[in-house]
Amino acid sequence: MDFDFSDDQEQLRDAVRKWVDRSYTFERRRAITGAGGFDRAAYGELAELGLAGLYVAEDQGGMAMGPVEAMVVLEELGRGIVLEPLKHTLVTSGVLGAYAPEDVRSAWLPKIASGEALVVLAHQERKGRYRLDVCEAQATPAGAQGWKVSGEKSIVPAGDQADAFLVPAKANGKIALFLVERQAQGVSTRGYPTLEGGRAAELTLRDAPATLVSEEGLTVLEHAVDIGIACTCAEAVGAIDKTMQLTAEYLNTRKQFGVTLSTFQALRHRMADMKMQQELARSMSYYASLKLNAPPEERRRAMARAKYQLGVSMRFVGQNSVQLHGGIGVTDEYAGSHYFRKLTQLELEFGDTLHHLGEVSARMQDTAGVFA
Amino acid sequence: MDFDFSDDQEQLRDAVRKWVDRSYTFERRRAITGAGGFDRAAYGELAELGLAGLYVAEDQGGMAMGPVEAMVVLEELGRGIVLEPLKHTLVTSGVLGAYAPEDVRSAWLPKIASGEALVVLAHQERKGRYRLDVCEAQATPAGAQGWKVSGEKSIVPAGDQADAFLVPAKANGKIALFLVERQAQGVSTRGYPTLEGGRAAELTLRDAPATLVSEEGLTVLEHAVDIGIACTCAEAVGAIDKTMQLTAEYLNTRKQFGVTLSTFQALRHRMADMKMQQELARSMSYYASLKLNAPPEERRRAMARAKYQLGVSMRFVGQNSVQLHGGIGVTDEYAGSHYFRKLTQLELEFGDTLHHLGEVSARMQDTAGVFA
Amino acid sequence: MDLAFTPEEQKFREEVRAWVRENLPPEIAHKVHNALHLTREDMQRWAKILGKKGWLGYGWPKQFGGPGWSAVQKHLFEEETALAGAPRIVPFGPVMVAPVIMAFGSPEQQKRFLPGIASGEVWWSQGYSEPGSGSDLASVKCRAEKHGDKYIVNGQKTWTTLAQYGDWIFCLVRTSTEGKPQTGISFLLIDMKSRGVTVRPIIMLDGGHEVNEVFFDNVEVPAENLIGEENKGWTYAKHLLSHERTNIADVNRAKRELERLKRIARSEGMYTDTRFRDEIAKLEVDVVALEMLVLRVLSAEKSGKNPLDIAGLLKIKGSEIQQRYTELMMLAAGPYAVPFVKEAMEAGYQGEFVGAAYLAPLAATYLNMRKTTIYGGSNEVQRNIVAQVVLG
Amino acid sequence: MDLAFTPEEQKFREEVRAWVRENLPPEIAHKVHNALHLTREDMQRWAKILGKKGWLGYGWPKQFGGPGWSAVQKHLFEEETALAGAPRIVPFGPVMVAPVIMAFGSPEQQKRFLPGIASGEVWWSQGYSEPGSGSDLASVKCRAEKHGDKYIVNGQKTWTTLAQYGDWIFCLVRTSTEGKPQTGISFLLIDMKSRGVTVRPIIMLDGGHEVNEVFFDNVEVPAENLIGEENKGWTYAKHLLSHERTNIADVNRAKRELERLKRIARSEGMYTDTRFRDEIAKLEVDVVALEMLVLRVLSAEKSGKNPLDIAGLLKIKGSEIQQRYTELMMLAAGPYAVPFVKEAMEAGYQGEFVGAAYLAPLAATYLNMRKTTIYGGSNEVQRNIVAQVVLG
Repeated sequence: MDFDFSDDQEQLRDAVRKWVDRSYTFERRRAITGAGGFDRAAYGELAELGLAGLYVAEDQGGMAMGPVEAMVVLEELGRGIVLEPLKHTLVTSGVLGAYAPEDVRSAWLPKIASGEALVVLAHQERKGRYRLDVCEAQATPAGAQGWKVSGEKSIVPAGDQADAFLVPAKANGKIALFLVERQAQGVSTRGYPTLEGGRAAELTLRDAPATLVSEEGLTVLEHAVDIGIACTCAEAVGAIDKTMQLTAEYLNTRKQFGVTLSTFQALRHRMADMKMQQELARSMSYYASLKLNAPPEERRRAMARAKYQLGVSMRFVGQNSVQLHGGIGVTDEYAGSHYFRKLTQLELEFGDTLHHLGEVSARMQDTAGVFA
Repeated sequence: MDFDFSDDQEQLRDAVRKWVDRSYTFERRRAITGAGGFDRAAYGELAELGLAGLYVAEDQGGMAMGPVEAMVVLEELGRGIVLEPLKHTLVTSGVLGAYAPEDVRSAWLPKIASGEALVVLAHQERKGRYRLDVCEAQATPAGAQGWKVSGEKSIVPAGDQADAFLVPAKANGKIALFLVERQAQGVSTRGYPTLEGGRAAELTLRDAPATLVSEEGLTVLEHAVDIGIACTCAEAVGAIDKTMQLTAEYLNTRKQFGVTLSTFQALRHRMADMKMQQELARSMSYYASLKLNAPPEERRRAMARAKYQLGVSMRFVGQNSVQLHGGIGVTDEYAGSHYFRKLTQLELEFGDTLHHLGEVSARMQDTAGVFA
Repeated sequence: MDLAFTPEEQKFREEVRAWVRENLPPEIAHKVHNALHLTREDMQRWAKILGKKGWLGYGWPKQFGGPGWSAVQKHLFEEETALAGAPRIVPFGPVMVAPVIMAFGSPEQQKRFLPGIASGEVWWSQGYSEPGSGSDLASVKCRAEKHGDKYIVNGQKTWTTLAQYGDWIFCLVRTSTEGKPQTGISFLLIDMKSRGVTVRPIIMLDGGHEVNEVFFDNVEVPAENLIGEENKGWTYAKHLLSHERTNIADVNRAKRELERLKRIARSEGMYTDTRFRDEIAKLEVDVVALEMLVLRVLSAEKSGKNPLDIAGLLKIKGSEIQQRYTELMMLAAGPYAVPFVKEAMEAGYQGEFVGAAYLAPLAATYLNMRKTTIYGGSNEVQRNIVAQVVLG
Repeated sequence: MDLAFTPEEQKFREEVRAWVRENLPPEIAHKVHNALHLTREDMQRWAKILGKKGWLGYGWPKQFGGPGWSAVQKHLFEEETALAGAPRIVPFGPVMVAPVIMAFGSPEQQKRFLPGIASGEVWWSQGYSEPGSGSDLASVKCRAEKHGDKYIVNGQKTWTTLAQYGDWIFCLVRTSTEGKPQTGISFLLIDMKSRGVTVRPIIMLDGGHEVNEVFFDNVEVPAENLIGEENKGWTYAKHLLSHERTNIADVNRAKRELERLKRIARSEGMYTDTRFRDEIAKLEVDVVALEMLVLRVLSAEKSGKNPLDIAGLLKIKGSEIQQRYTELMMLAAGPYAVPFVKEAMEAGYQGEFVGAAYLAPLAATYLNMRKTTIYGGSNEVQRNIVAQVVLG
């Protein structure tokens, strides 16, 4: 039982933070949003730091790191509200490394680690909401080793910029997971901006050539989503930290009725309640990352608990930060409002708060606690 | 659309308030609790004021008043946290007057109006929780007009003191409503104190002779419970009003760190939030009473909305009042703690807050509003 | 005590309803029912339709050309227009500055300004807030110096809603720095086409342009545009703030939006989800309770008995409900609240939607509504006021 | 970073668990698991069993006869005893006054008082609060005047928990009225059998007798019972308040009670009710999050890196959770929370129950737990402290 970061982890954090502070300024971010919400150059810089290969084995060009390192990185990216979807790279590289056949791994993981290829998960369908077992896309065998996939996938992160997709589709009535390249025949995308200022796309597959990643599609998909949840929790912690910092600075600076806002007890108590949420959020983000390698049942239960708490915390801190800022808090000009948008979107990713409440409820056991 | 009370209603309020202030002192109440939680003399005084006959027709010795008058009376009894179950008299006299055959009405309503007979609803069974359609008690015909009822009814208000019970029981597989006298053969009760300091009892019927009140037992029972809900809302408003008054006085008197508590902004804002609940509660109590004569579907929907709001408000005001009082708030000595107990019990009567949330949810329509 | 409206009130409601059915352009109602962006033309078109009928100044007394309605009639008018999908009346002219002109303006000012407000021809803006003032209005710094028969105005206003369309602006300006801050404030009407007036947009967190900064650089304003006496502006402003209080709850819009929420939830398969449906059920109770609160205020105004001093509660609860229904709409969309396509939030968008057309504006509306607990006296300020009533 | 305890810590846990299984009287565990009333004998019996093992002062260093456990070991001990259904250790002796005696008492005082505390023979009470002091401890009025080798104590303490059983009481007394209120306070140990000490019960809102008023009427206290220096008592009291902070969250009890809540809900048919079950699910997340918070504090203490200044958060969240599980238990009982039969809340009650035995104490426990957000520094005071950390 130990929550200290190792020196290596602290160095990793410093490296990412430095990149954010120096290279991912608010102005650059604004320009990226204005240009569509995704910047390949910025993504390339993250890859240069080695981050795209964080979950990739060393012999495939990666850093072979674990969930705690991923958490450290995502906290910093959250603190800088970085738009480029590194967390989706961790999701896809994580499950490719764990479940894909050797030839798929060696074909894709080095390119992912180097940043040459961006591979994202494309699992959401219009009728699925947050359920992972809803899948209308169909896969049929084509030739010796190949498959063809048809279907529609929705809200795919950076979907019109990515190089390939991990796509669940039904093969013989059971969900399997496939890799589909964006440039392949029968693949079309329609990109658009997102709530946080980033980018997503609708993806249409018409007999698109596909490579089988795993026949146990649901198992892999659940694992993928759980990696996504742990990453999202960490990202949220970073965004919450910065939000708290901005809000405290504002209250200690801004004057009303001749005194700083931070002298009003009602506002001080609100900040205390926000601090509570900040610390609960951080605690449950640790919990999520430290449970990511647990057996599936335990892992899923932990992720539901964590995402529920983070959802509550994000909304509370985000909304109250805007409120405590008053008018300035609701302007585009002010950085804080972009943190609020980020937090709003993070709550909606990989299952929102009510969804995960349902998961926690469904997965309750007689006992409870960190170790139960 | 008019929420003013008539002069007659104001006079009624004054009369009840005077009785509470002069005759139902905190000391007398404490003595009644100590002696078991019910005082026939006190109940008799309420009857002398005409209140037991509030819903009884004039030709049967009553005042033939309506739900608004009942609300006025219950607000005042709530303000005085009166233990004697006048509201249950309104429940039973209300449905007897509306549904019972003429001979039952003329046999019982005059006695109810005069206070000679206390008749209470005994509908709750161990497995029923707040559901009205759960009924294991059985009725069988006995002789020309009579019936016999067997079963167990639970948490009957002043059950070992009442003179008769209105009892739902299944006759030919359908719930009917019967009147059973406490002194009849086969009737036994086991009394005990309640959370608020009043009295209730378990009721056992073994082939007890019974008079049929209505074959449409569920319809009548629903109406009875709705009268009970409207009364409970009004009672809660009275108790909330007094709680607010006590709390405001305390904050304006008690000093900490050299100043009165009412100078602390965080506590002031809490009081503002409590005031919100107070006014929402009063509004929805009005709504309940004014909808009590609406058609059943509309009436049930309104009662669910009202009891849900009152449940939220009671709990919020009660808990925060205790909190704002600090140590003194959790002592038996202090009157406020008995208001808290009263509010806690009222939330549990005729369906608690989650139960009524379920009712509101089940009864939602496309439109909504006071008139929808 | 009676919940029902009187037969006369019911008849009045029917008349309003029939008129609105005839006169509200369906394309405008469509936008309102779907939270699509309203253009200046939409707003002014509806204002002029109302103006022609004499209902734009629906709260005005008869002597100034208003309908002279009772509080209940005003409420019924608000309810019928809101439920039908009419845009909210832009309040700065008919609801805000007009009552001040009626109460404190000269006969000449009344004759000059009121007709343009009543007809919807002239667009007014409100110049109250300044950078650094926020909830503390008395700290107004924008100054007006008298030079002969003119005031020279210098300074800045901010959060000026829809000032990009404004013809005129009413301003609190500082005419004296002596005494308490409140005593040196005057109430001045300024033609926004005057030289030296600059309007700069403030983009909101939803990307919309709704508010502005307004700069005054040696703007010449004829002295005849001063309302009432110099340095008495604070009194007039307070009169304005105390005017038209029940509609701050905006309960009728809440009823309309609750219906929309149910439609969205049903379409997204969430209306039968116990958890989500419970959240709607809670909101439904909130809306009914707020409506009862509003009706109680109306009743008290009608009878003059037992006045209810609860404007603060109406503001707090009304704004919380506004935020909650927009939040629940967004949550009903779930993952489909993530796409954020500005063009798809405009009526007449011809492109493809993500998921469904009605989903397009939900997140933006949620973001936009965060303002409601901040403006018009933040909810924290309102709690101060409520506590003052309870505790002294 | 690692969530798991080390093998050594695990082994330690197993040892404690085995010992508790052997030594905790099942009839006492039964009462704890069912929230039945614990008698003085129950509490003292368990204290003496712990005392014999040397674990009553489980937080004590070895030099004073304690086990010298690490923060993690203390936590594991608390967890194992709580989950097994052991009563909470009455803290006034071993957890509160003992550390003060160790830190500031003379060797003679240590020799005289610590053994009786360690063994559980001597029952201590805490004399801090006074009528009118509440959260403002520095306003202590109870005065001690030095006359030769004695102090003469006059005044009153209140909210004195379980003082009806007390052998000794440690008091903050005023020995000087000069300077700041804090500077004239001394820390005095008083034999409760002294002449002039009167204990008067305060009955709580649940009808229970848990706290008392303690009156001092010319009580003679030997000067050797003064801890440390005269007028320095405030320093010692603050030391005490800062001691033993993680267990203020009482997360291990919360885990046990969450299990009980689930059993009650299941028995009452509410565990499959979506609405009610959701409330349990929310509480489950709260408990896990609180446990993580506690573990983070322990980790920080263990490594000495990145200390976490969040005692206020632990108190606030811990007490809110306590209140919530007792509330949910009561709500699980629903109508069966209304019967309020004091005798049925005692172990060994032979009469009939209403509904079921486990329902009998639920309402009383709910009422009783309202105290947790008030005592030990009210949650409002805690929020002041937390805000100070965040905002300065």
